[in-house]
Amino acid sequence: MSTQTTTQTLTFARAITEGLRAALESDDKAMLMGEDIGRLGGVFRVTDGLQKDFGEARVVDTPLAESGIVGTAIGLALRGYRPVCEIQFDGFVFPAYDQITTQLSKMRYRSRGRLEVPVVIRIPYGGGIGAVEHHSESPEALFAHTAGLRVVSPATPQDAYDMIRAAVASPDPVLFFEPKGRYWSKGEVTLGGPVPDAGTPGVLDTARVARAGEDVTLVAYGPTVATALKAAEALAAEGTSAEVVDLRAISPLDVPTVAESVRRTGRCVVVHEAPSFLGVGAEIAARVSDECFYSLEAPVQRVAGFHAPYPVAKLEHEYLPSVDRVVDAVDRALSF
Amino acid sequence: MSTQTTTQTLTFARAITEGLRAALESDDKAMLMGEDIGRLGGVFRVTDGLQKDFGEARVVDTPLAESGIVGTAIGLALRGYRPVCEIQFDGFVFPAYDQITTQLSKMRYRSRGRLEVPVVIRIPYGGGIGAVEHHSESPEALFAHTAGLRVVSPATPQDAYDMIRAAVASPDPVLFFEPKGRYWSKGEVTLGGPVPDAGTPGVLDTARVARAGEDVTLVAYGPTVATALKAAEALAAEGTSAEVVDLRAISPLDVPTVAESVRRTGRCVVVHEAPSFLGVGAEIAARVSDECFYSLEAPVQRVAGFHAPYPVAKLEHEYLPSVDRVVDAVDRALSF
Amino acid sequence: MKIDATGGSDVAPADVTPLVQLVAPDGSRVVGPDDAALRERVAHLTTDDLRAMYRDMVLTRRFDDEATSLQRQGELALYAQSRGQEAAQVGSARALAGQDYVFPSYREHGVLHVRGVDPVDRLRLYRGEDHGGWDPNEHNVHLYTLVIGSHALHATGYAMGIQRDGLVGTGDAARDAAVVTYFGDGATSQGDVNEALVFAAVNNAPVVFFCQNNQWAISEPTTKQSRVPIYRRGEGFGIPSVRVDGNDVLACYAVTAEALERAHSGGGPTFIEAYTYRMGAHTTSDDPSRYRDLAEEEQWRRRDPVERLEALLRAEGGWDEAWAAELEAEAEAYGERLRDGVRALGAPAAETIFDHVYATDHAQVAAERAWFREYESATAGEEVAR
Amino acid sequence: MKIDATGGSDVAPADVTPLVQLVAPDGSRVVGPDDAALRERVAHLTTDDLRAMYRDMVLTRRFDDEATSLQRQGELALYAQSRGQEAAQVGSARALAGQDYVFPSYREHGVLHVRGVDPVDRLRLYRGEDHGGWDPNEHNVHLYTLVIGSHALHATGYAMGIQRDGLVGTGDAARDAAVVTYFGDGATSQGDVNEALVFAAVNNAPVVFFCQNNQWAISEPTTKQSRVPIYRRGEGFGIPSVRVDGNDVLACYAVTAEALERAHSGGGPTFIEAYTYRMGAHTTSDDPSRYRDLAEEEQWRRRDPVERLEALLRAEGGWDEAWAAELEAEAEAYGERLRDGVRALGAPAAETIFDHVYATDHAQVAAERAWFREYESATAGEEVAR
Ligand SMILES: Cc1ncc(C[n+]2csc(CCOP(=O)(O)OP(=O)(O)O)c2C)c(N)n1
Ligand SMILES: Cc1ncc(C[n+]2csc(CCOP(=O)(O)OP(=O)(O)O)c2C)c(N)n1
Ligand SMILES: [Mg+2]
Ligand SMILES: [Mg+2]
Repeated sequence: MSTQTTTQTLTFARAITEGLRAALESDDKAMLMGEDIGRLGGVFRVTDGLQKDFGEARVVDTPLAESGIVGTAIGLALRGYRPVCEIQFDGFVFPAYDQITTQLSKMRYRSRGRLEVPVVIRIPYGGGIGAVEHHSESPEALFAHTAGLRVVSPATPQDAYDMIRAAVASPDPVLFFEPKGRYWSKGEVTLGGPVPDAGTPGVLDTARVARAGEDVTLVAYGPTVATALKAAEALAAEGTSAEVVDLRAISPLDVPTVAESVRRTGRCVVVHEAPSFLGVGAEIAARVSDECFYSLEAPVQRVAGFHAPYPVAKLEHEYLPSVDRVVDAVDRALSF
Repeated sequence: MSTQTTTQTLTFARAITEGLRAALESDDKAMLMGEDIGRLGGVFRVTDGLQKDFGEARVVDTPLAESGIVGTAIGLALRGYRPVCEIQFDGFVFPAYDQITTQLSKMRYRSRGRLEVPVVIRIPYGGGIGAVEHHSESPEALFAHTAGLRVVSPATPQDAYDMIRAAVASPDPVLFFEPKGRYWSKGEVTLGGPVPDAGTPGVLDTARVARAGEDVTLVAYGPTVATALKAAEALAAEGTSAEVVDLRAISPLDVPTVAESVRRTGRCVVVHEAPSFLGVGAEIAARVSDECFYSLEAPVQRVAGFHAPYPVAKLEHEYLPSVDRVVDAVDRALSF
Repeated sequence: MKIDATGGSDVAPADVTPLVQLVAPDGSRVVGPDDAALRERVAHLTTDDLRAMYRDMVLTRRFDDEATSLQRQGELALYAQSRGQEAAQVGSARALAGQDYVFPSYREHGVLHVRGVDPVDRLRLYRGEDHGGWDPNEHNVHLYTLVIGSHALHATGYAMGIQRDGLVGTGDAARDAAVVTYFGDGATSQGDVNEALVFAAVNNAPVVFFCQNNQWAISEPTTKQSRVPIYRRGEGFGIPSVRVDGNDVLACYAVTAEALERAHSGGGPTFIEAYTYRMGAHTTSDDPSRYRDLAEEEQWRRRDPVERLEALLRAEGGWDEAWAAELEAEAEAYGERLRDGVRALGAPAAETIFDHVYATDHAQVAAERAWFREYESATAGEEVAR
Repeated sequence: MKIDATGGSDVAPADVTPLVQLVAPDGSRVVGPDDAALRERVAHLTTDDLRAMYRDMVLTRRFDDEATSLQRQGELALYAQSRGQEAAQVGSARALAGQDYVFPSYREHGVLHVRGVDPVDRLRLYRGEDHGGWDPNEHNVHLYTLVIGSHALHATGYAMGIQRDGLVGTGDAARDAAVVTYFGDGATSQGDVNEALVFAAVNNAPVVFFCQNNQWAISEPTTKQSRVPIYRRGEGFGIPSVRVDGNDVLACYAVTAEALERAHSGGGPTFIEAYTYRMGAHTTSDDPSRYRDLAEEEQWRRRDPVERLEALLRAEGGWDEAWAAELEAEAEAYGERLRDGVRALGAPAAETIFDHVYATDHAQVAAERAWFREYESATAGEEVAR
């Protein structure tokens, strides 16, 4: 593999395509599996063109059965392959939940490290696209509670590219949550170069400070990083300086980066689309309350989805964390 | 139904049997479904004798397929039945996860209240019984995050009896987590009387102060209530007065009862067997840190399982929250 | 007569499994040596009955066309056409008794039409205004289910409930009840559909599994789901199974009637594969030109189910130009009502987000609702920083 | 010859499906008109081969007996016997090539014996000392899987990997590889097993589904899982399927050899139903007297697979008392080694709780491990308040 790099402006979706292409090129054991990912290129076209370039044995249109997809991917991984499974939409990962939770996550542990199942599961997730039921959910907490899985979610095209490559290279199973509402957002992406991480803590383990600030720490990941950044803009206009931490990884959580920030700012607001109750924000609030006990000037605020099924599209903008709601939460924190 | 009551000493398991019997007697739409629950009476004998008394149409030995059990239970509920499903062990609920998460929890919402699916799912859970893999897990957080489900776990024979009756009577789906390690513990149980709750917030909604105290609040549910009570004993011997709150319900969480206690004691330790990360303790720590911001004298401590698959039986006592670990956490909280 | 799956000489698929057919693509009756019993099941249908079926199919297709253009105009978020599958849907639905219950997938507009579900209500889901849209118990039609295959289990459980209600084999045709569930060829790969076959077979439940094999699951041809004809799946579970020409409304009616009679009388489940074609895109978001060729589409266009019924009516003197013109006018008016009705649908009130999560109080929902109410009233009219 | 499932006149089950049998319960060879090909597959087996199979079966049964008494003595947490299923397990496993891969369930002690997995290692799981116990790649035997049916998909995926490795249909018997996966009658109800059949069929994967129908899934008879013979399930997916007398080691060997030849040569999957009986309890925690009657147990005791092979050896002059005594002595020694080996197993170090959760560093695990280490050293030797 050449370590030459080039820089292009790409959509978020295309950055993943290029990351997958790089993985397929550099590792002939890498392969893609899923519903409609071949000729159609997936319903979001993320795998567009890859079957044509890498053939039907490496870019596989599977039967319509998510448990089957993940279960056979585990078998392929046991035989030395590195399958990347595409789940068509967030709400359709649940038929595979048993395979992910009882098999994929535990294979290494069960075998005392003798077996390795480097399976990546790509899940377009989150709302805001005006879709019907089951097409806008954020189930990341339902996976991150389970040990043995890595759970990540990129927020920028560059991270999408780097993280998917790192995920395919990772010896651990990775749940790769793609904020589908960001698929069409664009950014500069440096392509090529060595696979990030390659075993050492990197993009799959560490948070990124997306914007520096002093008065409050906004913690977000995936789709809400953009919301948090917009809120930070709005707050700046009001004279409040917000730091934005983009977690990137949900399991493991980069608590040191968050805690370091909160110790400086004294205030923390977590933003995610998934329901608040038992969501990632709960863990962050618990950890920050613990580790920043003496620096916190207000309780950690959570701006998140409600304890209701994802609503109809006509109401999703009332349900989703908005810039306004983030600003409101910051105001609450500041007025403590 | 007679409202006469009698009091007997029963094991925890038998209290559930009697609760199920009472439900089958008082509501001819109530029925039980599961693997081996008929002639065998279930692997824990909780349904012992019920098929004999109520017949094969009401106590149904199903095919070996959990998704099928819950999925057909939903259909039966749509037809007006009140099925109580037994999942044989905690680790085997996952094949039914899709039906529970995408169907059972959302049917009422999806139909704007026109459809009702009063399904109860009984899950013997938790460790400490020296079992093999998948037989000792605590997956409650993986259900409580999902709106539309009620998630509860009794800690005493009386609550087991009352709560199973309330669960069967509830118009909402209820995940009923039975601490299998407590099945053989005994207690006085008052049998009979009207169904508890019957729609009003009651045993399925409220926590119970299992022991009053002043210096620290121990929050537990299901199997760890006994641990917390033992720890309170040990602490009392050292001169520390611990209050023990038995949550009973995980969704909804009775935050007012916990917060009221912590506002008095200033310290809080949550104890559960499930892994700490994104566990119920995270939500409690977040809520307590928020609602008791000015009364907390130490960060909320969590005593819980580790971020690892449930280990081999030979190591489970190192993994499970012990009295010692609870006492240790209280010491930490007190020394803040 | 059982003939090969091509339904004529215009295509030559590898698959030449026999399928039940009563009307040929040219509109002539097919009379074979061993289908007397099935012919018997349609013998009582009068010209008026056939016209009623034709009307159902025409209005269903009109519904499709209107919904598709409503989607193009931004009035719907999405729409999944039933075009090409009208015979399968109308034929099977017309065989149902009122007390029978339907568990559809998401494309059974023809079934819902026959059952009388309000056309506007049928589009609430696709408008993003409702996750359901109608009262299932009003017409004994469950809501659309979007998680492929899950509802096959609900249907089976519902049928087990009918058994427990003692409404199978009563000998009273007005009381005996059954369930029909619809799903696609792709759905047969899901564990849930297979588990439904297990539960139905073991319980001898009164349920008909009606699989519309429309040749495609989005971009994947049926060969990606099975290497043998789909109807054989049912046989492996011990369920009587049949492949029917899904573009022949009478054959679909007949095999469904037979299956329902079996179910009603205590004979248990049946698996029907209706061999048909999805003439349109998977949904309005789809682009079939990426994965299938025009020649195939053209072949199936020549087997259009609506045209086949028209040909039958013409062949048997049931066609009447005045009647046809009236139907055309009715369809026009129907389309207009539908357009107006859909456009008139507002958005639900924001606070309904919190409604019907639970039947009873739930502290988390109550707290969030209270917060939301306060937040909404506090920010109402405020200059916001979006 | 294909005869009825009773395998003799001693039982009269409702199910009279033909099943493949090469040796009758009395030890005589069964010679039928249309099983020449199968007989051909065992024709090369010498007396020594038959004795080797007998030895496998005897040692497997000894393993069962020792493990059961170790459990009674508190040395194991649980144990699941293979008693009665030795012919199915040994016969099928003996047909495998070294490069073939096995995905067992949790009762395949006979298979693991044939594959050479260390007997003590095979009990680590049941002792609660390990979730696995052996290195799967050493003997090409995957770990036991306790979530019923999940491993059928792993097996299928593994077989798809073999295809991608180009190790199917090479024409070189030493290279062509395949997978055999074992599961029970109850497992056939699980969605995963059915999805495995879908994926295997569609991919034409080199995998053999070996279902031991031992008549029971804990307390539920097979009629609670299927209303037709289980082998028909495979047919519904387009997979060649066969029911074999699971108590006839030669028949099991022959049908598995045939299935493997199909898989190796690119012919794809096979579904085998081995019709047998779980002579013991489900596990040491079970009490079969609650759900099945002694008469049934007695009927099957008379079809004991070990006795059948003994009868064959005797009938054909392969039995030798000196050899039998030697084997008995070997089994004694084997049992003793097993007992000693199991008793010598310690507990793993507590901190191994944190090992192998991930391959690479994970902050949560690292933090908890560090806490645990500190806690353990702080409390070591302390008077504790348990
Ligand atoms: C569990 C699940 N996985 C994936 C999807 C996405 N999806 C929607 S329709 C469809 C294809 C369905 O094909 P088929 O069953 O043949 O029905 P058809 O659309 O052809 O009527 C897919 C993959 C889904 N809705 N549910
Ligand atoms: C998904 C799942 N559900 C339930 C169980 C509990 N269980 C263990 S063995 C068993 C019966 C299995 O029967 P069968 O498949 O016939 O295999 P056998 O034990 O007879 O060999 C059950 C229900 C399980 N292990 N996994
Ligand atoms: Mg289709
Ligand atoms: Mg069995």
